[in-house]
Amino acid sequence: MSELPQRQTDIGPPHYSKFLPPVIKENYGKWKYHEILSAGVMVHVAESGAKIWSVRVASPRLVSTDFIRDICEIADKYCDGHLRFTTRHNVEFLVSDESKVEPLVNELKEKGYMIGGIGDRISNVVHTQGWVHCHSAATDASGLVKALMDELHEYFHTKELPAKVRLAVACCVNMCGAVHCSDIALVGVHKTPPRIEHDKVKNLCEIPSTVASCPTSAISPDPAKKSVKIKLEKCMYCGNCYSVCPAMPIADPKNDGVAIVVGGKVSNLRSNPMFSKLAVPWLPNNPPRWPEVVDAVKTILNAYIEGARKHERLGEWVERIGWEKFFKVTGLPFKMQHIDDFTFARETWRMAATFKW
Amino acid sequence: MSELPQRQTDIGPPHYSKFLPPVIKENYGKWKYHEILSAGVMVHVAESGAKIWSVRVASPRLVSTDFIRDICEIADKYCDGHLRFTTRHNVEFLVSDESKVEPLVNELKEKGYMIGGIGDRISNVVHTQGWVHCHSAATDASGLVKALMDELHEYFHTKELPAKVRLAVACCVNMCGAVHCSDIALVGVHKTPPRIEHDKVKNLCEIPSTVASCPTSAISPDPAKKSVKIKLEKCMYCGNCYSVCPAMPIADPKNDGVAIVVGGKVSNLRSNPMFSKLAVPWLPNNPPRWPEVVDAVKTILNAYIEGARKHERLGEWVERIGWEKFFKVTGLPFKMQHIDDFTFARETWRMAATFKW
Amino acid sequence: MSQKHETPLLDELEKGAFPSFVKEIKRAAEHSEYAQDLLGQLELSYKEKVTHWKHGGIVGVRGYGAGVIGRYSDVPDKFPGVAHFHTVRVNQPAGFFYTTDALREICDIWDKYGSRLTNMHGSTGDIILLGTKTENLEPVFAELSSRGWDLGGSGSAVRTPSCCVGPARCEWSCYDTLELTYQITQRFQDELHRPMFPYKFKFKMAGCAVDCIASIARADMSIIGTWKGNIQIDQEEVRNYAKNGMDIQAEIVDMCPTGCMSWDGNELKINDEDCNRCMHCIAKMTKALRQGEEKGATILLGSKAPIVTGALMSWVIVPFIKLEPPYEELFDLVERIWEFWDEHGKNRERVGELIERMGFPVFLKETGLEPHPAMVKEPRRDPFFFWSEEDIEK
Amino acid sequence: MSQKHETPLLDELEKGAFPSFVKEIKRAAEHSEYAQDLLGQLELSYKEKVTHWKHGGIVGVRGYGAGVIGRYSDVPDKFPGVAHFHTVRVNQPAGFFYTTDALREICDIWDKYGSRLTNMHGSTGDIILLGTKTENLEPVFAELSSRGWDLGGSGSAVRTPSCCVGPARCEWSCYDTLELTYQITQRFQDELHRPMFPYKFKFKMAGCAVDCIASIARADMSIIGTWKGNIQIDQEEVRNYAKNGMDIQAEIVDMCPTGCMSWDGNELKINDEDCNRCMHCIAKMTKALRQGEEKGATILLGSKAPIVTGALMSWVIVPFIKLEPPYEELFDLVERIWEFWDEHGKNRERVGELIERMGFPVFLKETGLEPHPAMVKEPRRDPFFFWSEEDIEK
Ligand code: SRM
Ligand code: SRM
Ligand code: SRM
Ligand code: SRM
Ligand code: SF4
Ligand code: SF4
Ligand code: SF4
Ligand code: SF4
Ligand code: SF4
Ligand code: SF4
Ligand code: SF4
Ligand code: SF4
Repeated sequence: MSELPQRQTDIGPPHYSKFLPPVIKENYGKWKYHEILSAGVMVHVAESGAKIWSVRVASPRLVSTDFIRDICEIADKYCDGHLRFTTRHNVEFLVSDESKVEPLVNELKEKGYMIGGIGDRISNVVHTQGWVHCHSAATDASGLVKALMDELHEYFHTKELPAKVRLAVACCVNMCGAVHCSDIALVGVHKTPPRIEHDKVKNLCEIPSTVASCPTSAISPDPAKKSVKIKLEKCMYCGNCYSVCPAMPIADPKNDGVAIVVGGKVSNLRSNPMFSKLAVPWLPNNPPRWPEVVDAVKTILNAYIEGARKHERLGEWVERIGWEKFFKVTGLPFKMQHIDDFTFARETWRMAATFKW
Repeated sequence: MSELPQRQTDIGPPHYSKFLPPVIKENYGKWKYHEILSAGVMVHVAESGAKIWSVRVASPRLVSTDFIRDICEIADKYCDGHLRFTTRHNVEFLVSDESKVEPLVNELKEKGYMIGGIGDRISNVVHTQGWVHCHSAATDASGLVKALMDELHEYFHTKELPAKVRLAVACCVNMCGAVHCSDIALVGVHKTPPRIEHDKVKNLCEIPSTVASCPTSAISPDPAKKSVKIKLEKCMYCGNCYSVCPAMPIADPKNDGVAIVVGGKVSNLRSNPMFSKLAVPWLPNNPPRWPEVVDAVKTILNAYIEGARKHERLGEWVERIGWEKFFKVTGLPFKMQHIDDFTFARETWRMAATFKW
Repeated sequence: MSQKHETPLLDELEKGAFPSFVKEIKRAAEHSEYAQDLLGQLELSYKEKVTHWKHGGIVGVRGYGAGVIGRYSDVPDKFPGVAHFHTVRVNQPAGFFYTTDALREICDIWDKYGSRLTNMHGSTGDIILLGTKTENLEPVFAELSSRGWDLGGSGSAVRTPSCCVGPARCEWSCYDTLELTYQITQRFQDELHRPMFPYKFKFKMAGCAVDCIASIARADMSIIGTWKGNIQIDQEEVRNYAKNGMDIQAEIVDMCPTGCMSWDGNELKINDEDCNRCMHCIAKMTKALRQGEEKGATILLGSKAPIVTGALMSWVIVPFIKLEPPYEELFDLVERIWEFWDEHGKNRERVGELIERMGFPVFLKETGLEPHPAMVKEPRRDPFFFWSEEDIEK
Repeated sequence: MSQKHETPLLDELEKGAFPSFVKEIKRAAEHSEYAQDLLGQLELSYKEKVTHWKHGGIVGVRGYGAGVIGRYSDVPDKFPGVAHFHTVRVNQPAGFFYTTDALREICDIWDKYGSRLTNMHGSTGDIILLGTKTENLEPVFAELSSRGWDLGGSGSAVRTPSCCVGPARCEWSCYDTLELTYQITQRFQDELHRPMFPYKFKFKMAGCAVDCIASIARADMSIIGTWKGNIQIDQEEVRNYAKNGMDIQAEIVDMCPTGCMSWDGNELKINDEDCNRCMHCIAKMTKALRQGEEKGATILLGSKAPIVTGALMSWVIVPFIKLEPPYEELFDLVERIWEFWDEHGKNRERVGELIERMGFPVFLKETGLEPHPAMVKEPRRDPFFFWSEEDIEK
């Protein structure tokens, strides 16, 4: 490794201006409007009249360098070497020359890229590491995304929805991503308490921070064992203790599974940003295709398509019809677990005599 | 006291049927509709066609037996001895004979009773004991009500409002009554911590329950003194410790005062029941007429009258225009105290980028 | 009796249009030492801006722990008439209906033994006889009870149940609020008079969602009438409202919270499946609209004032119950709830606070109630929740 | 290289229309031992329904505490290629714009030292180079940094700031999200690379209230563009939308959350005083409506995922700020906030949680911000609140 170049520190990322296509540099901050030309193509028009076309394709996000080289090749051919990624991990080819748009689209189609994600559709699924890279995962993320999108891809490239539907997957309740504010999201959950490996606790864990990590104060020191103990009936299996203390593994293949939360959003359009709420507390981890989970998502999505008004996000639709109606039209069972017994209990219990039969 | 009659226990109240006018007995549960004939007169019509007129007059609620005898006399004359009180402490004369309604109204007017409170008006003020009878009072209740209603009485007997406006007064944060769900309400508040009378604590107070009474855990035992101590910066002057421990008086004539909370309701019509929210954190106790308080209430009421749509309760109006607008149209200053730093903090901070300038 | 104390500040409150409590105290003071000294002490409070009452000690009538609020002056030397000034809470008749005879009977007793001052009524609903001394408590009680009156609740007991006027004079009452109030009061006489709970427990009965007794805000158990079935529309009467100047689109249709109504200038339509029975349209068009035919009530639990962690409103625990005598299903439920509270409640912990602390699901499980979407405005947000043994694969 | 492990379960996920991550791993596996054994271990996880990764230890590059996520297999004997499998987080360029040259440069380095697998991008925004062994970390860093790339954040540090495409390709950006992201990143290089906070701190920059970077949900500081002044209407274009089939009443006017618009079939009117700048109308009629002219941003603080007491969204702490280089006002504020957090924050306590624990008013006072109604959706309910010495009469 003698031929290593001279390292530098604290230089930060390259300045973005190095990477902008000329038309963007020239019209930076001077865009006037845009038009969505198809599920995967839009054009932005500047005050100067200049235009830039963006052609969006889906990415599995977990990509090989081969994938990157492939798209680079295409971008060289049609975009003078310019492309970007979206905040939801799609690829956007940035075309400055109208005559190259159609050929680009054709080549992309030919090569099997999925063009879409623009407008009132399902775009890419924001997701996390899962069994591919995380110790904390109660489920896999990439696999769930693939299983889901294989069924829903038409909403990416063809069909339209009442509004954008943002999907997300997180493999544990740490919820790296935006599961807590997504239209429909999956989150890996445990159903059983952590197991304490007493012999390891003393080497691997700091007792006070382990005790402090528990949201329900279920953990207390066990001085005799130089370890900790758990009041089992207080544990709601969040796994936060395992995050700080590796000697408290919580993964449990038989009982780990997937919860579905729905109705979140982050945009401020019309309604304020909303948190997602629990629709299905638990479905089994059934890789590779998680059929129960995929079915439940489809049920929810179809009820939304059926019931929502144009421009109405999923959460807005549910707020309008009421959650009691949501359970009715989806047929999802309402369980003890749906009732908050934690932070938001007070705000979520029905303090009114009004509800729908 | 030898001539005392034989006491009885656990007999409960008399059965209400003993007190119902015949027309009510006959049409019990068979009313069809009602009409509001004037600010203080309404008629209920039964399926049978039978009718009962109710004539409502204001009461100070704190009344002498002379007052009761006076109204009894009137009820004997026009109502065959039947009358009732409302849940807001007004008196209702129950007339079965249409021809007696007008004479009754005339006599009431002559004698100076205030007829009204029906329909979209201000009805009586639900209130509490205050300096008349409670050790806990941070202000007086009856006096505040009188000062307020002397200014607002036209809305009781004449003027109409967009909807009912329910006023309430509580003399301390125990809030006997419905201050926490009223359109406009006054509540007596302290601004300084309790003083600990250490010598008395040991005789009068149970240390553990005193410690437990504090919502912010400001109180801890002081074993040396066999008393308690207060972490002053944690005390928010709620007075709950004084409720359980008389040796911790909190009344402070210079700093006790009145807070105004607004926008609550209990009916389910249109919107769900709503809690009142803080409009003015503190105004001075300025008996006998509390001019600052009365002015602030009038300011709020006038802004409501100006801004609300027909049938819109005060809280509904504010929700529609937004609280930032409420402070703008009323000119009331927005202070640190308005920002929740307690139970509902999370729910009340603005987690959105939308608000009005 | 001429007035014993000068009351310049209070005198100001005799002026003005609204009926004056000062005038009432003065009227009582014409015949009562209590009222004389109450005037004096109150004037002092007005001057000094502070209460002159001390914490009440334990006073009451024999065999009861409830019904009397003890009260002592902290300036008894100046105002001996109110050195003791205990309140007697008399259980009102359901619906606050009286005959003049009944009222005079109470006045007679109170003139004899008390201050001649009352609150008609207290916020909970009692007839408040305001101020007497300890030795008069037994006589007052003997006089009252021998004539069929009993005391109401106080302390850590059932508090005097109360209700809206209901079927007695209202077309919207979905059950008999007066009878249920009476029956609850009778059934729980022991719990009402002998405090044995962790804290107070209040019942309030409202005949419909208009809630004219504010039950949802201030009753541990709020029983609110409602219905199943379609709202009955008399189209002719709807048109009459329109003719008489009501803007049905703006005042009714646009204000319906569920948006389930429509009006074409001739016919009003309601999509009853989406109606949440808020009562707005019915209340505004009482001649034209009537509730659905299957009547009953929703039971809600837990409301209270803000001490300690903020006010609570009652929340739905039973979406629909038929309420007809002998009300055994309801009484059973009440007893299961009290058992739960007895077992887990801390001192001075209201049942709503307890459920919040223990968790609503735990409460449901222990009282044998089934979870139902009507119980929540929205499901939980965070994905942390408990499972039972039977949900786990071993 | 031919595939080392059988992967019947994963093979299933090569099928189907959506692009497959399994295919990607397999492509990488053609040249990479890491990817080979990743396939094997992942297949095992799919079979056993459990992760096979252990907690990461402390690994990284010299002088940095951040930028690398350590990761070890718990079955290293079976899958030695992923015995170590550390992630390198490379700070992306603002707005995620690249030239193909730049991307290839990164690929070249990663092919040489790592698994050939990446996430483009991580949820926070980094280029995630997925999996290498400890001894390769320094070489990777040397190669990257010598070519102008640096590592992103991890641990209790500033996390890699990120932003929406903003002025680069969007007509609604109210400030330069890319430049601000770049400047913040540069300004806080030390805080980004050397964890010294109680916990992580994230910045996300959105050009307007549409919030295409989900900043309000997942950034300790969310900076969201907005404006003052009237929405500019091109009535001709409004009519064009109508002509082209848009139901302006239903889709725009009726959906405006503040009800401040009206449309008579010819002219669209906005009562701007009541507009809360939600962006709905502008987003749906981009050719006809443009934002008001005075541009700036709202600063919000505190969002995070649900651990420990439920998710938070960021809330308003500065209603309006002009954002132009050199951004000193903003940087000052950030430093005041960090001081507050440093002083009071517990270990693993996000700034939002700290403010909730200490009280928003305390935070305002200590950071010198003035209370403003825009900070709350509604004022407090309970009447318990603090006063300062200067508010008290002695
Ligand atoms: C490219 C991207 C920004 C970027 O920096 O990468 C982007 C670009 C645009 N967004 Fe976005 N949004 C992008 C992520 C988001 C996000 C963030 C997210 O999903 O995590 C949101 C918030 C979602 C939420 O609320 O949960 C978002 C909510 C919107 C909305 C609001 C939709 C709504 O009704 O709530 C609009 C306006 C609209 O659709 O009318 C919008 C509109 C737009 C416009 C039209 C803005 C413009 O004038 O250029 C852009 C193209 C629209 C499209 O894709 O349909 N964009 N947009 C992101 C594309 C992600 C993707 O690959 O799909
Ligand atoms: C007499 C009384 C019941 C009783 O048992 O004593 C009563 C009687 C009626 N109420 Fe009430 N309400 C009575 C207290 C209440 C309360 C409780 C309270 O104020 O503490 C409420 C809830 C207030 C709240 O939401 O904060 C109440 C909210 C209503 C409403 C709902 C108003 C709204 O728009 O929210 C209606 C319907 C309406 O006005 O259209 C209503 C309607 C009625 C009707 C029309 C019902 C009927 O058909 O008889 C009665 C006469 C109307 C009137 O007074 O305007 N009543 N009404 C109470 C009179 C109190 C008083 O002296 O003023
Ligand atoms: C008399 C009455 C006020 C009135 O003028 O009407 C009243 C008066 C007192 N209430 Fe009350 N409460 C009265 C109705 C209420 C109500 C309203 C209701 O019942 O509908 C509430 C709010 C609802 C609730 O229960 O939460 C109420 C909430 C309180 C509280 C706070 C309880 C809580 O859990 O937050 C206290 C404090 C306590 O219990 O220590 C309290 C305590 C008191 C005490 C006993 C003072 C004390 O701390 O010992 C007061 C005695 C005053 C006196 O000397 O006369 N009072 N109290 C009401 C009872 C009259 C009656 O029996 O009809
Ligand atoms: C790689 C990434 C997921 C992904 O696949 O994209 C990720 C991966 C991890 N996150 Fe995350 N988080 C990632 C974005 C997020 C986000 C989203 C965001 O930043 O926009 C969140 C939610 C927002 C937030 O910050 O609250 C997030 C909330 C968490 C949490 C919960 C923190 C909390 O305060 O609630 C943890 C737990 C922790 O810090 O111990 C966590 C912890 C972790 C750890 C380090 C696991 C751990 O406990 O040590 C994960 C390492 C996985 C691995 O081995 O690769 N990660 N994490 C994301 C970072 C990529 C990048 O740098 O671009
Ligand atoms: S969501 Fe949990 S399991 Fe998934 S990457 Fe984040 S910390 Fe790891
Ligand atoms: S899993 Fe969560 S609730 Fe259970 S002991 Fe660990 S930290 Fe506590
Ligand atoms: S509100 Fe407070 S001061 Fe007034 S009567 Fe109730 S307990 Fe006493
Ligand atoms: S007044 Fe309230 S906050 Fe202050 S010490 Fe007493 S109980 Fe605690
Ligand atoms: S609550 Fe309903 S039933 Fe009772 S009086 Fe009011 S409107 Fe009538
Ligand atoms: S009762 Fe309420 S929800 Fe039902 S139709 Fe009438 S206004 Fe609408
Ligand atoms: S957040 Fe606003 S400025 Fe940024 S890309 Fe989205 S719409 Fe454009
Ligand atoms: S930006 Fe939103 S609030 Fe303002 S006019 Fe448009 S839709 Fe209405």
